[in-house]
Amino acid sequence: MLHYEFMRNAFLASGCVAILCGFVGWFLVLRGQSFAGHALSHIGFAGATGAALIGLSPLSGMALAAILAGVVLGWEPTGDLRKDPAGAGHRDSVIGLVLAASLGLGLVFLQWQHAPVSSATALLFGNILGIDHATLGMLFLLTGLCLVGLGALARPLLFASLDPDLAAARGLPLRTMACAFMVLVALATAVCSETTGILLVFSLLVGPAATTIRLGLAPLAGLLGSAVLALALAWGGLALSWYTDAPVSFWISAGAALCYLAARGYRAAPA
Amino acid sequence: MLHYEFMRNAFLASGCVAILCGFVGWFLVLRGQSFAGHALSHIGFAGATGAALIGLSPLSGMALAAILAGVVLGWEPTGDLRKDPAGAGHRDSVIGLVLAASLGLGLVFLQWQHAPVSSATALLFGNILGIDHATLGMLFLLTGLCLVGLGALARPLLFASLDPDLAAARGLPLRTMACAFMVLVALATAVCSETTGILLVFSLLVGPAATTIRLGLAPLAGLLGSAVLALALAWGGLALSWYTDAPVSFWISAGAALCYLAARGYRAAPA
Amino acid sequence: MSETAPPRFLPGFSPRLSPRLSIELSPGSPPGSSPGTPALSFVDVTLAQGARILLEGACFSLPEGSLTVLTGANGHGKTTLFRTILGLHAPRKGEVRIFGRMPDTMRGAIGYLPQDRRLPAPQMTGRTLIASSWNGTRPGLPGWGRRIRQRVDGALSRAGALHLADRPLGQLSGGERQRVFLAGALLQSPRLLVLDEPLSGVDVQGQAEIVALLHDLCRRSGVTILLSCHGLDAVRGRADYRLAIAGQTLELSDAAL
Amino acid sequence: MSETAPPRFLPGFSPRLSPRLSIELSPGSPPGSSPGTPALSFVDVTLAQGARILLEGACFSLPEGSLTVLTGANGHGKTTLFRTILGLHAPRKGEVRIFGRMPDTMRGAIGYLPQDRRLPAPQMTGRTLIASSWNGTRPGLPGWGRRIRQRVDGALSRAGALHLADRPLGQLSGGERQRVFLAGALLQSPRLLVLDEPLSGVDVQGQAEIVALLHDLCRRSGVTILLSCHGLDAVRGRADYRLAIAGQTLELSDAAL
Amino acid sequence: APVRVFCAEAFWCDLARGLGGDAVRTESILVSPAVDPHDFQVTPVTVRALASADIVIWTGGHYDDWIPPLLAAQPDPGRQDIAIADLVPDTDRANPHLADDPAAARALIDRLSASLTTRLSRHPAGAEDSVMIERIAREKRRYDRQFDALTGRLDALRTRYAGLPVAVGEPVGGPVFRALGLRVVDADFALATMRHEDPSPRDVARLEDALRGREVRAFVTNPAMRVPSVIRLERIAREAGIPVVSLDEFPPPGLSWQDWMTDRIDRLQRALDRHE
Ligand SMILES: Nc1ncnc2c1ncn2[C@@H]1O[C@H](COP(=O)(O)OP(=O)(O)OP(=O)(O)O)[C@@H](O)[C@H]1O
Ligand SMILES: Nc1ncnc2c1ncn2[C@@H]1O[C@H](COP(=O)(O)OP(=O)(O)OP(=O)(O)O)[C@@H](O)[C@H]1O
Ligand SMILES: [Mg+2]
Ligand SMILES: [Mg+2]
Ligand SMILES: [Zn+2]
Repeated sequence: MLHYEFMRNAFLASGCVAILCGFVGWFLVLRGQSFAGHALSHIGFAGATGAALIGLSPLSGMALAAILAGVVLGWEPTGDLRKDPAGAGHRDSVIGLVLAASLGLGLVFLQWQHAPVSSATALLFGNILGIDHATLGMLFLLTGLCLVGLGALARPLLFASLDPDLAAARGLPLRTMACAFMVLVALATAVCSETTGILLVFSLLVGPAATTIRLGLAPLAGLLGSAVLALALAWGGLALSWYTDAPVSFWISAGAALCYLAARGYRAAPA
Repeated sequence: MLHYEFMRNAFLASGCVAILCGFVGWFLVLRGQSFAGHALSHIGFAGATGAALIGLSPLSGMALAAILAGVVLGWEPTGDLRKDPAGAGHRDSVIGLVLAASLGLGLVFLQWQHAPVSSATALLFGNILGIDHATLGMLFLLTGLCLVGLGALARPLLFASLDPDLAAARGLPLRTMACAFMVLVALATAVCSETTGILLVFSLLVGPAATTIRLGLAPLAGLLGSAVLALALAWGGLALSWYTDAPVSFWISAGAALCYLAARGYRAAPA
Repeated sequence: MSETAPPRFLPGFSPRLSPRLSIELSPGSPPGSSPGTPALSFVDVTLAQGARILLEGACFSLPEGSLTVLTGANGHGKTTLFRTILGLHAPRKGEVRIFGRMPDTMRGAIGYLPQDRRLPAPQMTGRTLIASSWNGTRPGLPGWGRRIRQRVDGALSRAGALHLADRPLGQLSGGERQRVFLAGALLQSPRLLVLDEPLSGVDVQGQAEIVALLHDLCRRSGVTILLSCHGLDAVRGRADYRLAIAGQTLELSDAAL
Repeated sequence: MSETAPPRFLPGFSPRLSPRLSIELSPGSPPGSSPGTPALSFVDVTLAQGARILLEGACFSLPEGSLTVLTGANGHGKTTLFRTILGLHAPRKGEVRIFGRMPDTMRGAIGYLPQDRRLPAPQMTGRTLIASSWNGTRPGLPGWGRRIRQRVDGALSRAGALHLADRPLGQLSGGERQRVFLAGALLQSPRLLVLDEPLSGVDVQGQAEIVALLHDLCRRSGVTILLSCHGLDAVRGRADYRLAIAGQTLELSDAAL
Repeated sequence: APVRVFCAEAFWCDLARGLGGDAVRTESILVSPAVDPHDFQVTPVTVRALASADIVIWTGGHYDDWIPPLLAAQPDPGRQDIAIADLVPDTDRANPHLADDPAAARALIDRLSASLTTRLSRHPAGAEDSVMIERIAREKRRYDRQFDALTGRLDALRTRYAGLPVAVGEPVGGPVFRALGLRVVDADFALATMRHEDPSPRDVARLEDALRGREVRAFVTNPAMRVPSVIRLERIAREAGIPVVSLDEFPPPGLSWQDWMTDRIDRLQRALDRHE
């Protein structure tokens, strides 16, 4: 299996993506922002088509659009329930609107472009078996950057996520934190889904994290567990795909759902 | 513009869809379940491809898958925080996992297909300009059914959404309510997106509802306002699309986002 | 419904014995009470959370139209007991009866104030919240119209929350919100009121007002009231009985004791 | 930091005058106090919510190491005042000083217990919640290791919440949760403790314990404490001052009055 | 050992097999025109086959965008990568359908025969190899004759059909239309269908007018694209008495490219002639 370079590259790339997704996803699930994670990858589509229109590379367009959207998504809820009770439940619908608007925009870009890209679906399913050395190098670099960013953000982000009211009282700027995190997620999804597809990234973001959080692990254990589980899922999925010839993303998404189910059953049993 | 039958049909169909989406969406946004709404339309994709595989019509496959997913999505949060604190924040990630798993499944189905599948993917994008009389009739019928269902569900659903703990104490089965509502949303999205496309349905579900809820309207005013706004958006979008040649769904999604922004600005101004 | 019923309070009611030692009270006729069934009775009820037993073999019954205070230290099971009355928590053993019937069938007749509740829509007004609970378990369209408005306004003004009713719930202070919620518990003229710490967060004068209101409801409308609170100062002179949870046992005594 | 500072309480401190009539107290030297700056001072502060004025031209200052109770009816602005101290609510007029400095710069030195707080992750344990706030505003990885664990355990056992610390927050009863939160407020040895209704929902014995703990903190570690509560019974004999909000004015008086 | 040829679409390999016979061993991914090549999912088996191929053929021009990354992931200096779109530089960039372009097929045969010949003669060529080389030359000539015949027929038809308006539901058949000089009246509508997008309403209206007013001579559809708006227009076309021609994306399994092309042109011709 590892005899082929494309498989070696796929293992490296998916491992890299898995570790990043495991860490980022833990915070994403903790904060209840899976929808934002999903939306950001759609939003990247508008960016990619828009970039093609003005002659930029799709990756940079994707990253730009995602960062912009990250700021918007992080911005909306003030975080202070008392100042803005109406804004409280609106995170969810704002994501929906940004998602809809950017999909709409992507459609117009596509129409103006007169290029026969059906990138909407191409992006969705990605191409993890088609990763070359250059892409791999860039993936390592960008993943490293994202991990460093997350490392710097981790402590205040954890505080803001577990106890937002106290964090605000201690002077932590909740909105800035939310935006910074969303931008990080946006970058991570843009980078990862360009190489491995949205479906795979999304499964790795949500599945392992939801599993460890459902198990009730403490933050550090949860973070590590989530990264390890993501890695196991990614590599397991690749190996299974090799032997069964079903798409990698199928195995990974199925595995993610099964892990969560198992954790749920385990938790429900003693209670 | 109304000289053409397809435009007349488009106006009728989109009006019908808009009113249903306006009502259903109000509850969806109130309950913070936009993600579920978005996910259900993706999930329909798995159903449609699966149905094609076993020789069913895509619409019935879509509806079946969506109903199944609706039950799953309604099931997970017990609704009783005290019994299951771990389940509280998990609605979001469960939706993510169901979404990922069903996309993965759809992918395999797609791969196994040896029959035309474009009809399945076409469902995702809809075809509001290709509606004939028979489709229109079925749309009216199914919309009517959904509206009747919503009418029966409305009062307990409102109670369960605004005050879940008290509703549970009064004996309202929260889980059953959640499942019933999700199934309703699933049916509505399946029916509507078959005719008008996911993007359009999603914009009409979230945009008008988020606007009226942000404006702080009371339930009845909000429900009516949301339906009226949805109708205005749908028809306005169609008309604009006629004169500008940009896709209908672009105008509707852009309009939805603008409405929300306007409501936000209006609300922020006096405070 | 019971608003026009005659008051059923009997002043000479004697303190109950500690349930574990007590003569079993047959649920239809507590000694000294009117021949009606007790509003609430526990027969040999054991409550537990996970592996931990909170209450063992508890027996008591409350006559209709009485005002009872439930006391007990933090974590000793007051809220769990309330949730058991409402059928939200299954007792490990024993039976709970409300007006002689299963709790499930009587939920419509109970007004409940939970200790904490989620507010998924803090942008809605108190009036909206309360109105949404009107007949909230029956299928159909949300109610509107003058009749419901009158009932809602009536409950709000009784609870002293009328001036707060049109502001978003998220903007109210803790004590203000408590009053709005109390109005919600009063809305459908319940025969049994189950209030979990209704006085917490309420100012001193408000506490007195609320206790006076509850006392009035008992005496004039024959509503049976069970409320929990810390310390008896606020209810002194107004409550008929005191139910005390201590070390897995439940003790019913005259409140004056 | 201030744990080793000498106690600054001066027993003979005389009651303050009503602020509107008072001689303006220069923020650096309240009469009769030690020459240090006051822990907290309001200079001509006007607080409002929307169009409504809650407090007008309030002036007072609290000496370091004192224990003050803030009282006032529901909705009169206690929580708003606390939020102003923490810089979460901007005063319409006037200035707030904490140890002579702007509130923004002193936030790290304040321990705060909000009246209600959201719990986005009720499945996490109290220990996790509290540990996450350790140096929570500084960038970096979440802290772990023995030192932090010791500090967290210390705060938990002081607040009497050690036995609750390893259970999911969502499973705790109201009073149990309040104790865990109190431990969180004590964690980083604050010089100023601002507690919004710390006693609400806590049982009678617990209230006494908490007040005793706070009193001890004042006397032994020189921490300045401002807490709000309804009724003075629980704090009688332990508080130095009473700040009463009534009708848009703030009155500082000796607690014994 | 035979040269391993890998094709993204099966019909290219049909051509290669016809040319190379036993000298090539082919493997292809998309066999049925019913699968939408625009959104195809790659699996390891596919890539394994591709990784061990000597020659890789794909349509290119964004028709099968999933191929180039796979090639990049498994670099192999000995492998020859052939994107058909690059062989026929004057293709319509917006329309990637090249299956029915005789020029494309001819260019492929040219390129393939050259590289097969060099490959076979590279090692110390045995008798067997020279037989094969000869066979390749023979087959190439046969192909060239067929291409000539086809182009000749198209040129002949061109004089009759040039400038005639046709409408298409999805952009299939572009090269044939160009060869015949047919005028496609609704290029934007067709592209929108291909991308699964909403067409613009006025495009639909114009197309509907054209069909109802019998301004076009035929309505061409793709059986893999049965979307409601196309189905509706197809009905309108039928009602108006306009012939509807269903043209596949590429040849179904079992049908040779040449036969498929002939059938295509036959049916198109029948349709266009019906209204004379
Ligand atoms: N879901 C649960 N799982 C396990 N233990 C629980 C759960 N819910 C509550 N408990 C525990 O059961 C005990 C009783 O809780 P309960 O809320 O009934 O106490 P309470 O008397 O109402 O306390 P308070 O005065 O603080 O409101 C507490 O120790 C609490 O931690
Ligand atoms: N965001 C807001 N917009 C408008 N009014 C508000 C807002 N937040 C609070 N208020 C109002 O300001 C007043 C003061 O509220 P605050 O919470 O400070 O009172 P409190 O003294 O703490 O009351 P309690 O004893 O009930 O806690 C209340 O009447 C409240 O309704
Ligand atoms: Mg309790
Ligand atoms: Mg307050
Ligand atoms: Zn999506």
